[in-house]
Amino acid sequence: MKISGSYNLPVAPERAYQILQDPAILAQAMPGCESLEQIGPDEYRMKMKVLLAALSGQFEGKVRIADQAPPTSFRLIVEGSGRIGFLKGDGLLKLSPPDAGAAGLTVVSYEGDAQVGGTMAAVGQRLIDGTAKMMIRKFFDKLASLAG
Amino acid sequence: MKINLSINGKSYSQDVEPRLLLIHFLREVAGLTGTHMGCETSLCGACTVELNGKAIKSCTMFAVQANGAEIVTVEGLANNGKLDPVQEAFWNEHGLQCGFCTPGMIMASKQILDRNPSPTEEEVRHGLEGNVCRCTGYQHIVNAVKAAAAGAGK
Amino acid sequence: MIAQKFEYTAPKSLDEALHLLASGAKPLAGGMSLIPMMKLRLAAPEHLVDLRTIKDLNYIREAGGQLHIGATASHYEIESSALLRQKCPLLTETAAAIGDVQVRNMGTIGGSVAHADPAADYPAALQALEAKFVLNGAKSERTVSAADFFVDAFTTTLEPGEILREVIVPIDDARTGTSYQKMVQPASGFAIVGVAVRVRQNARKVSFARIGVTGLSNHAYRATAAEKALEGKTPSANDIQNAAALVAQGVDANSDLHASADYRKHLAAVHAARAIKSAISRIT
Amino acid sequence: MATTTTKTETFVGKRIRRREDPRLITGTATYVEDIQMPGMHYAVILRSPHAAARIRSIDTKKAVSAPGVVCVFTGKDTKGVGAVPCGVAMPDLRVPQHTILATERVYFVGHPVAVVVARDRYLARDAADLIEVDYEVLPAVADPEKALAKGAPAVHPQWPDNVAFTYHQDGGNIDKAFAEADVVVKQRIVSQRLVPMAMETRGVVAEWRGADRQLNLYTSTQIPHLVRTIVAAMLGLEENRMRVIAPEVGGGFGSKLNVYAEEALMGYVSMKIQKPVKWIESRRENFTCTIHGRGHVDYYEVAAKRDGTILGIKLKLIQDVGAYHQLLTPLIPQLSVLMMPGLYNTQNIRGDIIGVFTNCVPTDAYRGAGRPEATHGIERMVDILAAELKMDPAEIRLKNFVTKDKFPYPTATGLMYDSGDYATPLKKALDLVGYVKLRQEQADLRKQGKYMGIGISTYGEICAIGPSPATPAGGWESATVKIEPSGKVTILTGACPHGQGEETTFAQIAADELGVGLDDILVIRGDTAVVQYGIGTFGSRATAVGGTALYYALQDLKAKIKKFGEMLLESDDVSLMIGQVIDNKSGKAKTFQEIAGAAYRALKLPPNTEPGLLATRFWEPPNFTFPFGAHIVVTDIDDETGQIKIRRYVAVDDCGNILNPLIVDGQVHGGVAQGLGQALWEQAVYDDNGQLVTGELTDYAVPRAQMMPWIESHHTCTPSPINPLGVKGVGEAGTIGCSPAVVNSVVDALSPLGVRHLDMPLTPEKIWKVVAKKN
Repeated sequence: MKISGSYNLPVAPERAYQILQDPAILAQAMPGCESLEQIGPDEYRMKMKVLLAALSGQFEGKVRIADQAPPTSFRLIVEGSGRIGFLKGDGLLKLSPPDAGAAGLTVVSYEGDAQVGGTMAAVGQRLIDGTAKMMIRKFFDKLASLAG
Repeated sequence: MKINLSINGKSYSQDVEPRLLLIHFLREVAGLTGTHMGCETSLCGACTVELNGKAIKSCTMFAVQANGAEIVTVEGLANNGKLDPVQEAFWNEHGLQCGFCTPGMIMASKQILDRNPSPTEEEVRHGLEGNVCRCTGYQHIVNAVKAAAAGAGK
Repeated sequence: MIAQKFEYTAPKSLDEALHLLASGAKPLAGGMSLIPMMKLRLAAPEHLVDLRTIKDLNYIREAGGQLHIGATASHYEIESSALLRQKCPLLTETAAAIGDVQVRNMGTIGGSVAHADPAADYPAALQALEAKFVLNGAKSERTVSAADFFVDAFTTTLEPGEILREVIVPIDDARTGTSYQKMVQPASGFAIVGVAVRVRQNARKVSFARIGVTGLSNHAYRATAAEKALEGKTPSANDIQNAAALVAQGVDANSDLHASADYRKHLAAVHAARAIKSAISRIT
Repeated sequence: MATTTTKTETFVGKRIRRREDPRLITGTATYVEDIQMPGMHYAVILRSPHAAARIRSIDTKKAVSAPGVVCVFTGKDTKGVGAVPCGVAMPDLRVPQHTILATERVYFVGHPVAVVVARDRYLARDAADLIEVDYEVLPAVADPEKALAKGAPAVHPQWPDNVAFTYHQDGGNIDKAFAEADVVVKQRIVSQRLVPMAMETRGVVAEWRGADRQLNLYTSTQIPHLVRTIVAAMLGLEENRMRVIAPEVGGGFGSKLNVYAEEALMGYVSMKIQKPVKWIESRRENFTCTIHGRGHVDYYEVAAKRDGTILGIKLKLIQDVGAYHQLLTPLIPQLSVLMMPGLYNTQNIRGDIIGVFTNCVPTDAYRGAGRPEATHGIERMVDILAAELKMDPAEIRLKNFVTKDKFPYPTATGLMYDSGDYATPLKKALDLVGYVKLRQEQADLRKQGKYMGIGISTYGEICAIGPSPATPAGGWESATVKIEPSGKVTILTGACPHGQGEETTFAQIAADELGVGLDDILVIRGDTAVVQYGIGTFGSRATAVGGTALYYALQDLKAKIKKFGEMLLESDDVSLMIGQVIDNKSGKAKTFQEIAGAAYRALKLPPNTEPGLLATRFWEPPNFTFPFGAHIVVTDIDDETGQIKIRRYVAVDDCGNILNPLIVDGQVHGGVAQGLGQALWEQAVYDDNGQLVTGELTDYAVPRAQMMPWIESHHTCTPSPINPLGVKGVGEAGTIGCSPAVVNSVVDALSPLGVRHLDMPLTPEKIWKVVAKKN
């Protein structure tokens, strides 16, 4: 599944780039993230609890940051698996000042692929797209609130 | 948890795990294997039984939720060897082939006729929305429900 | 096929239920969404509190010029309610479009609304009806409008420990016409899109229009631009078409195997037009 | 006098309600899941969530010590069990080792990895969650054309090109035909993967009786005897120590014409734990682990003269095999090639098949098995040709049909069509639907910008499968008829019908032959310990082959009855009628009961005659049968939503003689429903990573009552000369005839927009996109 979109963060690109790679902030912003622990350069072990309506599942996985080009772009790779299935996201995040050039604002645009497997994929087709969008939205909303 | 319920007029009192599905209670505790499990997403209707007069899917209900209820399964329809008119009509009209969906189909058909004694073809089809049959293409089932309705009107 | 273990309580009263919910138990109503998820082990609540055993949650009655529907009123009870058929036919029409007979016999309005499935049928009608929901916690009671209640996919303003106790809908006068039009996803029976319309005419002029849309995006919403485009007009076929075209405007539409975002938006407009025409034709 | 019912009426050809129904409508039939035994254990199978992965390790410790668990087995434990076999022999067929549990790698989502056995199935399910499998996920490929591309992931590392087999067949002179053609039309046609979705999922109960060295295996199968032969071999058990019982079977449609890993696995488990064990497939497993059908990408080319005469047909067929060969996987597309010419008189064909491995569940026989794909292909191509030549689709068919004076007709693919009269059902269908008027109406509607279509499909099929040289494991069928000492008649059929109604039709045949009542007859099937070896029910064969075996067994038995009659009546001129043997001279009679009594008491025997009244025949059919027919579908299209409404469905099927019209109609309706399912709704969709995203009824749409049109079912009758009953078979006709009629109708409706072809399923969105492009 292709995922793309963009979000405005109320900070300058340099700051945005920094917080998008700050494990302490990411841990707070990622929906359901219970822990994020560094295991190597740009690599983190993650524990996540997804709660969505009645659906609940524990996921364990990795977050990896690659292809860094501060402060304009980097690649984010997230992998997790649990009893109810697994998910994998691989996307490029691009940071740029808004067209109008307003200071203290960054447009984060993202484009990538998401894979979902296991029971979630087999029975949740009509929900995956909307859910992914919601999780991303929640992530950026939280990030925005933490950025200030 | 202890539950009491009546199935086909017979009382059962049993200690059950809350997660025991009603269909498993019917099949394994009460030994009534006519009700079938055809899916796990509440979409096939093979497990349809009547609970307090309403057709429900017994695979989407825990036995504990049926505490105190009166249940009728396909085994409870025939009376002293005399078939229910819906059963008779399914037989006469060839409303079944492999038979696996049939108990659920018959229970859903009874619900249609309980609420609407002379349904149109469209109403019958609408009333069977919750039940999948992979053998008959439904046409003979529709004929059966209509025949049962016509028979009851006589 | 088999759920994980859980504890089950059949409370006698709402207070008892709310007390258990406050300590972390989850509510179980008809179970039409929850139980399949539990069987597939996508959901594993530790403690379920059965709301259906509470007698005074199941009612449909008229009071204070409004209609009050208890949380555990089943879709079938709503579909077949003479009171609702007469005073809120949009709700009976919508209830009749849900799932199948067995699901309607067992599923409840409170369960469906609180679950907030983005493709559920009721939310479209409840948005169009500007319904109010009474939410109860162990120590609280508040009333929230449908417009505020639905937040996101499966996300509402319900706080942990709170339940939706009652749905309140208005009684419309005879100059109001309503309609619910739905494109069904053939596998699951859910709406690909569903549009509920409620219009009032005064001397052939639309004095009031409310349009609720489900299935299109992350939650049901009111298409206010389309409503405004109708109001004040004696709508021609063209006006209806133009208004309907606004229902999906600016919406971040969902996309799945059964319908792409573009097709969904198109269907929303088509069904909006059909629902508007049908609603107007039903004004007596 | 006689207690045996005597009668004067006959039964064959009548609408007789089924004798199997009382148990089914009262909920007292016994399916596999209904079997209970003392000491029963329950198995839950842990399956791979990945389409391709290496198994680094499996940790079963927690599961083994979970409450109620007796044992857990993995691929390491079951290494001694033989592989799940492919029943088809072909040159250069690549057969991967198909172990019953995965060992080093998993190849598709749902691949069995471990089995948990517990005293309670809830506890077994709980313990399955405790098994920890460490997978190294590998790239997967789920699309057969992508799998053929350079650089695609190799499903099986030893075969990097993913080619499972190739097959080539030439008939006549195809190059000459294309060189001489005035017109050549080409089209890529997809016949998508489908889930058979029998209402009863698969299930197995295995009961090992160690002291007897006896394994009883209850399994929901169409082929109990073949299961016995193969599973016994897999388990290293003597075949006569194994008994396979197919109790009530809740639908198969080809999906239970197979031998599955779980059948051997449950045998293995029961032998290990020395207790009975039950495994019931969940619907989710049924979608991911039971065979799928179809899975074709076909590239067609048809050469023709300007007057519409078809000169030759070329087909390049890409068959999505899946990760393994199941029992008949490579055979199915060969049936498509055999059927390439359809009903048309062309002697030039070329068929090429490439079977391709993908990281998906294997494909195999699903209702029609190769023949719906072929019919869909040729019937679409004929319409495309008609459009190209601006001919009427009915006219072009009538022009190209093999005419009825040409039978038996040898086809370019090496078949010998037994009998046929192809124009008659088409003309009848055209009359019934009111074709001329409909075309006028269509012209009027087009002026109003409305889309209405009329679609014709004239199909033929290969049925009564089949002569043994053409059928893996044999294509004959067996029957035994016994008259019990009391005069009652017992039939044992090797065909193992399961819902098709042969408990009734076979009784009809026997009742008429013997002159007894239906209630005097019992038909037994599905138990290898009771019934002589048989092949099974599939390929529209149960009545045409199994019924014929019964017919000949009845002739043998009648001869023996007469001998006893002659002896008892002391006459050399007797006839057999209404359940008695009558002396034609004196008019004296002996009832079957009296004759049976004498035959079993054996105080005196006719010359050269053994005691008892029993006859068994194994009948080898000399040829297939070739049913045919015409389906016409009228559709109206909602140009706003793209929804298709079927206004009329007219089916005129010719399946030879009809033994029971009620049952034949039921077969047609059910077949049409599955054809419509493919045409309009059903598709098994794997994503790029090999996840089955239509993995449940939530996303895989099967036809429901309110989705089905009224089917106007009619017949013509051209008896088959292949068997004395004159029957051809009808189980698959509806499915084979349906899908091209629907697609032809919709393409016809949209033809003013320049539409020439649409692939199935014809979802509203697909139609809307076509219509929206024009607007």
